[in-house]
Amino acid sequence: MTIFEKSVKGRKGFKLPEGSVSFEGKDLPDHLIRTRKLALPELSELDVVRHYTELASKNYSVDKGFYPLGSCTMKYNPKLNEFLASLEGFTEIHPYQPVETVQGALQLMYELKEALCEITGMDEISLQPAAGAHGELTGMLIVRAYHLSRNDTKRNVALVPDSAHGTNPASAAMAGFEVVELKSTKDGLLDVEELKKHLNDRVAVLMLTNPNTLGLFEKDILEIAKLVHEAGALLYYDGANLNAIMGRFRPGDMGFDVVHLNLHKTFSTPHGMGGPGSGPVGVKQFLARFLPVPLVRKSKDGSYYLDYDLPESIGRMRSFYGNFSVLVKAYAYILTMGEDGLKRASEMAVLNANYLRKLLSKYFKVASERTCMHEFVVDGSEFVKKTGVRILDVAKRLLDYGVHAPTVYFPLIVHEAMMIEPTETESKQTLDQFAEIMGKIVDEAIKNPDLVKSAPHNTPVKRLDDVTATKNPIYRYQ
Amino acid sequence: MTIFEKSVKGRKGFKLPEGSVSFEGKDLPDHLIRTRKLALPELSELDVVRHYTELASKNYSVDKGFYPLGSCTMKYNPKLNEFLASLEGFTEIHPYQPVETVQGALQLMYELKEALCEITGMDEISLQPAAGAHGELTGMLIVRAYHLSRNDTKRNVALVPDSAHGTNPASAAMAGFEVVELKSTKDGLLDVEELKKHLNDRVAVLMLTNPNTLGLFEKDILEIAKLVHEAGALLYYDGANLNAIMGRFRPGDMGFDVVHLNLHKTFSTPHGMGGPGSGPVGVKQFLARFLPVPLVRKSKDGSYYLDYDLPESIGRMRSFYGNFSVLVKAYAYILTMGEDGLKRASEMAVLNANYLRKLLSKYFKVASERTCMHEFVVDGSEFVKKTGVRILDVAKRLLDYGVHAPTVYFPLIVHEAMMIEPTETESKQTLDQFAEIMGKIVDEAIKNPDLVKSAPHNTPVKRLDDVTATKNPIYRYQ
Amino acid sequence: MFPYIPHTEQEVQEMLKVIGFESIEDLYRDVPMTVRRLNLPKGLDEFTVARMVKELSEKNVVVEKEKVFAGAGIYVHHIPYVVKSIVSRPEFVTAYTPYQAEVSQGTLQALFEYQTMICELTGMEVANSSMYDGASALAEAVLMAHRINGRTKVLMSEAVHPEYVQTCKTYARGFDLQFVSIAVDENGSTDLKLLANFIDAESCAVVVQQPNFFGIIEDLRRVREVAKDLVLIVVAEPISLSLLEPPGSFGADIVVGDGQPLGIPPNFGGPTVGFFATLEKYVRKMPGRIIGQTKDAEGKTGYVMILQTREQHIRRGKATSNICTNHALMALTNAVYMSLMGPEGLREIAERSYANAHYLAQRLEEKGFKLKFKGPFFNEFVFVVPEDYERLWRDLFNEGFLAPLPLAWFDERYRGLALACATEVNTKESIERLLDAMERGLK
Amino acid sequence: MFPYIPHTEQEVQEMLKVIGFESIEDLYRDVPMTVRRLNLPKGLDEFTVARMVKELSEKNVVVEKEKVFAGAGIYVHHIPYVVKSIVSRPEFVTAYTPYQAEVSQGTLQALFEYQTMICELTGMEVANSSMYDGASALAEAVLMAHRINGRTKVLMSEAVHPEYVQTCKTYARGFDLQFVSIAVDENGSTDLKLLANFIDAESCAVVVQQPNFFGIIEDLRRVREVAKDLVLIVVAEPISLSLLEPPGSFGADIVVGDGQPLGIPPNFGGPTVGFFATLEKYVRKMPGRIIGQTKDAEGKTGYVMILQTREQHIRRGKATSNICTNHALMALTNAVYMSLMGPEGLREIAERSYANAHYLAQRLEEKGFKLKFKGPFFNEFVFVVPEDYERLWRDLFNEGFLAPLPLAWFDERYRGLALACATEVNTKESIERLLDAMERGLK
Repeated sequence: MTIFEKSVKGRKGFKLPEGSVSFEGKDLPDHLIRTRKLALPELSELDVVRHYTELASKNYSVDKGFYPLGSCTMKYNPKLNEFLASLEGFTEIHPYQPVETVQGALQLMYELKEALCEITGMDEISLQPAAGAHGELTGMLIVRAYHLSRNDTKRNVALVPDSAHGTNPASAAMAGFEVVELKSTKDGLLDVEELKKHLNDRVAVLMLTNPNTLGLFEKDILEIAKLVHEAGALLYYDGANLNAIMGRFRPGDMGFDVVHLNLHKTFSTPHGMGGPGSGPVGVKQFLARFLPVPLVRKSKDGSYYLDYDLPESIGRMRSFYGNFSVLVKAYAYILTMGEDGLKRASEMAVLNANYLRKLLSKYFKVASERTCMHEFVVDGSEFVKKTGVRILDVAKRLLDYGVHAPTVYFPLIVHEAMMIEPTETESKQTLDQFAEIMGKIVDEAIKNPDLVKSAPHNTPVKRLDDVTATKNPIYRYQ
Repeated sequence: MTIFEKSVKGRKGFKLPEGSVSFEGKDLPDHLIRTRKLALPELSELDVVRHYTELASKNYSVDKGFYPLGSCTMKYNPKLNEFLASLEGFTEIHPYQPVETVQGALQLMYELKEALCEITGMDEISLQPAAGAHGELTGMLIVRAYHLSRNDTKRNVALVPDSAHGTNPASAAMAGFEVVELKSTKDGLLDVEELKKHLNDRVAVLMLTNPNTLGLFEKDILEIAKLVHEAGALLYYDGANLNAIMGRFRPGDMGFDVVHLNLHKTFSTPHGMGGPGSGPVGVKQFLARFLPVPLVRKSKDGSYYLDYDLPESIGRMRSFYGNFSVLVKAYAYILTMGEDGLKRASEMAVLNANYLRKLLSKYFKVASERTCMHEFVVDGSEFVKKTGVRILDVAKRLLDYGVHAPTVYFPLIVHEAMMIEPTETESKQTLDQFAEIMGKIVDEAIKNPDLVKSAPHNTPVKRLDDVTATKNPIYRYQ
Repeated sequence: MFPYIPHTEQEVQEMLKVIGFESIEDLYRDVPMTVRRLNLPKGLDEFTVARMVKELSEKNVVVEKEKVFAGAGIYVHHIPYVVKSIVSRPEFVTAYTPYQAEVSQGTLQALFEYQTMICELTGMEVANSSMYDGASALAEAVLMAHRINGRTKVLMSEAVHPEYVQTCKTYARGFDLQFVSIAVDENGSTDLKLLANFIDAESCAVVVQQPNFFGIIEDLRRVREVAKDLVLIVVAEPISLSLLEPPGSFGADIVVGDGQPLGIPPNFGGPTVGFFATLEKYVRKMPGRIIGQTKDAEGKTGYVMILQTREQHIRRGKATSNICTNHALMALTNAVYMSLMGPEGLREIAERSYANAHYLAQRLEEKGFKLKFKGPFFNEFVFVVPEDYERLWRDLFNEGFLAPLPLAWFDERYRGLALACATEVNTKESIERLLDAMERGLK
Repeated sequence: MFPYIPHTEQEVQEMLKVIGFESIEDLYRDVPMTVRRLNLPKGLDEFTVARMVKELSEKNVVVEKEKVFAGAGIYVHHIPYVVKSIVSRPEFVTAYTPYQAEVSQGTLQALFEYQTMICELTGMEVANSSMYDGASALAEAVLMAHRINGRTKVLMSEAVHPEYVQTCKTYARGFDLQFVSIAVDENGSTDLKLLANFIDAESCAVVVQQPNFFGIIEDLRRVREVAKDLVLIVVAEPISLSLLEPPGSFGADIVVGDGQPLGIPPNFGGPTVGFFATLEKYVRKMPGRIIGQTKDAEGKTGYVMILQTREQHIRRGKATSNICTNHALMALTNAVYMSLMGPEGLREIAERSYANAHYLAQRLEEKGFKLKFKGPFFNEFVFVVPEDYERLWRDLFNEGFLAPLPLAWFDERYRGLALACATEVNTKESIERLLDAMERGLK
C-alpha cells in the first residue's frame, strides 16, 4: 500500500514550537497563493515509522548479506563512520559561515585530499564531484580545457575501450567529445595495435579502467601511456576499480593524467540505494589549474581556506564544496585502515576474487584465463545454450537463496556475462556458500529449468514486468 | 545458525588502541589464571552485524505492527526519547561522581518524580525499582515495614483478587506475606462482601489493579478503601494499568496508600524484548520514611542531592539509583505530552478499547457487558466449544496475518480469555483491520479448522515444541 | 588483523592453495610496477579515530538554530528526530541501486512516492528519483532544454543563485550554448521587458528562480507569457511551494530545485539532493532514474526502474545524461520529512518563515535600514548595509549569529547589500537580539 | 493534535457512534471521582523538549574516559560503535517479551546465545536470560540458596560491594535470614579462618566477590574447601573472568554479577544487567526466564522460553521469584559486545586493565603512598590516603579526574582509604597526570 493510501485527512505527525511572530500574510498578493491542493499524506508519527519500517524490510542490503555486484564494490560500511558523519559539528555548519569557523571541516577535506593524492599518485584533487559519473564529467572537461588552453582545438575525440563502463562514453559525450570505441583483444585487454591505429592529432584522451571491467590488469599499460602521450593526448583513469590496487601500485605511476575515484566504493562509504556518493577528481600538476573552484588549500600559517582564484578553472560542478558528510566517512575509513590496512584490503579483495573465480570455474566458463584482480567475469553462453535458462534467470534465482545477484550482461564484450566482485570484507565461508548455491542453481537449470526461469519465488514480490512498466509508464501515485 | 557456529579461530572484530603500559603479569599467581578455554565466538565486525541483522528480522516489534497485548500497553515509543537518553551527558556519567557534577541528572529525576506524584496523587516517589515486579516487591516491603513500625506484628496476610496479575501474589510472597485470593463477582469486579469476610487484624494489605485486569473500573473503590483502612490494612495499587486514567482520576484520590508504576507501559519507554523497564513506587506521606534509599531531594538553595538519611527505610532494592536512561525517556514523554496530552492519551486509549470491543463482539462474547477502560477481555469458551479450535490457535493464526496475538488465558477467571489492549497510538484503521482479520480467522476456524490449528504458517519458524523444550531442556549451545 | 577484513592467515593459505598460488605476490604477477609503500600512517583503532575526527568536528563553530539568519541555498529548519531514525536504517543506507527490483521494493516504492510528492509540490506531471543537488539539476535542465528544441541561447535571470549559474556554464562547456543574463528591475524580479528584448530565434530557454536569489517572488504568469515557446525552467525552493502557486500551474516546462530544506541538515553544503520535474511529453529527454509502478507475475503491485534506455548504462554515449548514482538516500529523507509534515505542516512552516522574515524586515526598517527591493518576498530579502559590512558580519558571528550574508561575496556589484533569511526556527527574541547586536556593532 | 495520537476529531465521533456513546465523558461514567486538572504544563513540541532535556544533560560533567580512575561496580571501557548501532535497532528495542515465540526468534536466539556466553564466562552449566543488575541478582541468589537447603544463616564476605549487601538484606526482609559479615585478612581477602569459625548447622550460604570490593582476587579453591556443603555464591566481574579461572572450576553453586563492563556505558548506574548462572541440578530453584532450544513442527531449530512453571505468571504466589520484566536489551548488548571481542579481545582488555592498575599501584608506591592490602588484585586496589581525602578528590575532579573513590563513603571504618581502578581506557600519560595532580593537591 502506498503512503498516500494510508493518509487520513486532518491527522498530524508533527508539532511545531509555539510561534512568537504571528502570520499576517497581508503583503502576499492573492494571486501568488497556492490554490492547487497539496496532496501530501497526512499521518501520525507511528504511521510514518511503520510505513518505512515495512519498506525497509523489503530491501536487500550489505548488512543483510553478500552483494557480489561486479564493479560496485559492495564492501562493509563501518558503523563508526556513520556515527562520525552525524556529529553536530559536521552536520550543522552552514557552507557560508566565516572560513575561520569551519577549520575542522576544511582540515578534514585537506587531509583527505592529501591521502587520496598519495594513494593514487596524483598531485592535486578536487573533492567537489558528487558521484563517479560527475567526476568523469569533471575530468573530461579538464581534458577539454587543457587542449583548448594550448589552442589545440582539433582534439575532439575520446577513445574508449568497448569494455568500458557506460558512463565513460556518456561523460565524454557530455563534455562535448566524439566517442570512438576501441575493440578489445580476445583476452579482454586493450588492443595496443588497435590503439595505435586510432591515435592521431584529433584524439584528446584515452579513457581507461585498470584493472579493466573484466578484472584484468592492462599489462601493457606503460606502453599504452607512452603511445598516448606521444600522440599529444591525455590518459584518463576510471577509478571505479581502485579496490585492487591500493598500496600495490598507483595510477599516477602508471602514467595517468586524470583520475576519478568513487569514495562510495573503494573507501567504504555506503551506497544509500544509489547515492549520495562522492567522485573526487585527481590530476597531475600540469592540469591542476583547470580543477573546479573552490579548492581547499592550506595557508602558510597553518589555516585552511577555499581558493577561488583559479582563472583557468573549468568552473563549478555543483553548489558548495562536495558531499561533505560522505567525505567524513571516507576520511575516517582511511584513518582506520592506514597504509597497512588499505594494502591488506586490496590484497584480500584480489585473493577473494581469484578464489571465487576458481570455485565457480567448476560450473561456468570464466571469461579470461588470466589471473584476475578484484573481480572477474563469467561467460554464461555455454550454460545458456545447454540449459535454455538465461543468465537473468540465474540472477533472479540467486535472490531466492538470500544472496544478491552479480552484475549481469556487462561488460558487453562477454556473452551472457556475470560480473562478480566479492570485496575483501567477505569471508571464505561466504564465498564457499555462494559457490555452493551457484552449483545448486546450475543443477536446477538442468533438472528443473522452469523453477529457475520463473524465479524469484521467495521475495516480497515475484518477477516484475518491467516491459509494460516502460511501455505504459505510471510515474506517480494518483 | 548460532553465532558460535559462525566462529572462525583467529578471526577478529576488534582493535584496541596502542597500549602504553605493557603487561607483565608476573604478580598474578599461576593458579589464578584461566585454564578453561573461553569459547566465545571469533568473528569480523561484518559477521556480527549480519548475525544480529538476521536475528532482528525475525522479531515482531511495535515499529512493525499492532501489538494488542492486554496489560502490556504496547504503545509507540517515540524516537526522540531514544535520542535524548543516549546523550553523552546522561550515558557517560558515573554514579559516584561528586553530586554537584550530576545536577542535571538529579534535577531530571526530581522533576520526573514530582510529575509522577501529580499524575498519581501520591506524596513521595522512589525511582529506584527496575521493573513493575521490582516496584511491587518494594511496595510490599514498605507495607510490611509500616505495620512492623507500629509493632503490629500479626499482619502477615495479603489479599489479592483472583483476577490479579501473577506478579501480585508472587511479590507479596517474596515480601513474606501469606497470600489469600479473593473471588471476583460474576461481573469480574472485586466482591465487596467477600472482602468484608476476609478483612481482619491479620490482613496487612489489599492489592488492587484499577481498572482491573478485565479492563473494568472498580466502581466500589471508595467503599473498598474505607473498609480496608478501617480494618487497619493498607491499599496497594498495581499501576500496570495506569493508561486509562491519566488526567481523569488518580489512585491517590481513590484512597490508595502505595502505588507502583510501569514507566515502560504508560510512559512509553520501550520494552526492549522484556526490559529494562522502570517501576517507580509512590506512597502517601505517612509511608515516605520507609522508601528505599537514596531518595532524590532538592535543597533550599535549589541544588539536588541524594538523601540516604532515612533510618526507617526498607533499604536498597538494587545498586545505584534506578534505571536512569529509562527515566530520561519517561521524563521527555511527560514534557512532550503535558497535562493535555496525557489526558488525551488516556481518553483515546479508552475510546480505542471500547471501539475494538464493539467490533469484536460480532465474533466473540466479551467477558463483561460493562463499558471497559483501556482494555477488555474476550471470553472464547463458546467459540472453542463450537469450533474445536483453541484460543492459542487463534493467537498463532493472527501471527500469519502480520499482527501480534493478544494476551491469552489471562485473566484466569475468564475461560479461554483473550485480553486486548489497543493503546491510544493505534489508529481506527488499524483497529478495523484487526477486527476484520479476527473475523476471517473465526470463519477459517469453522470452515477449515486445521488451517488454524496448525498455524502459524508464514513465520520464520512453524509452531514450536515447548513441551519437549522444557522436558529435555537445552540451556546453551554446545 | 583488521576488524573489517575477516581473513585469518590460515584461511589465506587455504585459499591460495585452492587457486594454486604460493603467495599474495603471485596474484600481482601481471603488474609491472614495483610495489611502493604509501606515505600514510598505519591503521588506527576506532576509538582513536573517533577521538581525532570528533576533535575536528569541534573545531567547527555551530550556531544556535534560532540565531541563523542566512540562507542563500542552504536553509536551517526544524527536523523531526524520527527522520534520522528512519533514514539511518541500514536497509536503506547499505543498499545498492535497485537493479534487482524484487529485493529492492523498499527503495523503489519509497522513490516512487518521492516522485509523486515532488509532482505535487511543483505541480508537474513527472519527476525523476533525484539529482545531486539543485545546481547540477538546473545544469541538466538547461542541457535538456537544448535537447528539446536544439536552440542554443539560454536567458538566465540575474536572480538565479550565482553558484547555480556557474554550474550551468560549466556543464555547457561541451555544447555551443550562450548564456544571457537578464537583470532584475527595481522590484527585484527578473526584468521582463529586458527579457522580451533578448528573445530571438536562437533562444532556447528562460531560467528563473522562485523565490529568486534576492528572495523575491517572481510573477511566473508573466514570465510564461513573455517566454512563449521557449522552454521555461524554474528553480524552486520546495517549502515555499506549500504556500505559493506552483510553477506547474503557470506552465513551466521543467522545475528543479534543491531538496535540502525538506529534512536535510546543512551538512556544510552537501549532500543535499536535486529534484527534477517536467511534463510527460518531455520524459524521454529527461536525465536521471525514474521509478514506475507495475505488476509482478502474480498481479501484485510492484515498482521498477523504467525508461532505462535513456540512461548511460544502456545508451552509453547517446544517453540523456551520464548520471547514474544519484542522491536516493536524501530523496528518501525528503519523502520521510514530507510524510511527517503533510500539507498542513509544510504550510505552517512556510507561513512561519514568511512571518518571521517579514517581521525581521519591518524591524530593520524601523531601525533605519532600507530594503533594496519592493517586490513581494518569502523568507529572504535584500537590504542595504554599509560598504564594509563584512567586518560587522564577522563580529556578529562572534556574538553567536550567522547574520544576513554580505552579497558582495557573490558579486562586487552587490557591495553594500546583505541577504537576510528567516525560517520557523527563528524567534521574536532572536530577531530582536540580532537587531540589538547590529545596532551596537554599527556604532 | 499530538503526533503520537492519530485520532482526528471526525474519527473520534465516528468511533463514539459505533460504540453508541455521545461523548468521551460517557466512557468514564462508571468512575465516581471528579475529573481533576493535573498541575502540569501543557504539552510541548519535540524541538523544545529536546532543547530542555539537552540542557539538563549538559549540566552533568562528563569526565574524559582516560581520566576515570574509579570503578566500584561501574567500569568505564571502550565500547565499539557497532554495539550501539545493533542494539538500537527498533526490532530489538520495541519488541515485547517473547511470549509468541514464532515471531520472536530474534530475541530468543540472541538470549540463548547470551546464556551460553555467560556459562562460558562463569564456568557454570546454566544461566538465565538476565536479571536487573548485579545487586538484585545476588539478592535473588541468596533467596535461592535458602530455597536449596532451607537454612537461614548467610555468611557474607565484608568484601562484597556494600550496596549489594544492603540489597540482599532488603530482599531478605520477608524471610527469616540472618547475615553474618566475614571480615578480610591483611591480604584483603575474606578471612577464611573466621569464616570457618562461623559455619554451623544453620549456615545456608557463603557469599564472596571475585575480585572482591577491595579489588583482591579471592582464592576460591580454599573458599570452597571451607564452605563444604554450603551453597557457594560468587559475585564475579565478567571481564576478569577472561583472565581468571572461573568460579565454576572451583565448584561454585551460583555465580552472579553485573554485566555493565560488557559494552554498557555507565548510565549514571542504570540500566545495567545482572547475570545469573548455576548448576543444572538447581535449575528449578532458579529465578528468572530461561530460553531453551527446541524444534518447530517441521523439525527446524528454534527457541522458546522454558521451565515457565517456576515463574510468577504461572505459579503466582509459589514462584521462585516475582521477576518477569528483566533486562533483555542489556543482555543483548552483552552478547553483541562479547561477539565482537571474542575470547582474545576480552583477554586483551583484562590484561591491559591489569597492567594499567598495577602500573598505577607501583607509581603510587613510588610517590610514597601505601597499598592497604598484600593480596593479588585485578583492576582495582585500595591505598592509604589522608583522612580528609574527600576534599582532594573533589579538587581532582575539578582538574578533570574521577580520582580513586574515598572509601569512607561506604563505611566510616574505611576512612583514610581510597579505592583505585584502571581499565584499558587509561594510559600511561593519564596515570602520570593523575599522580602529578595528586602530588600538587597534597602540598
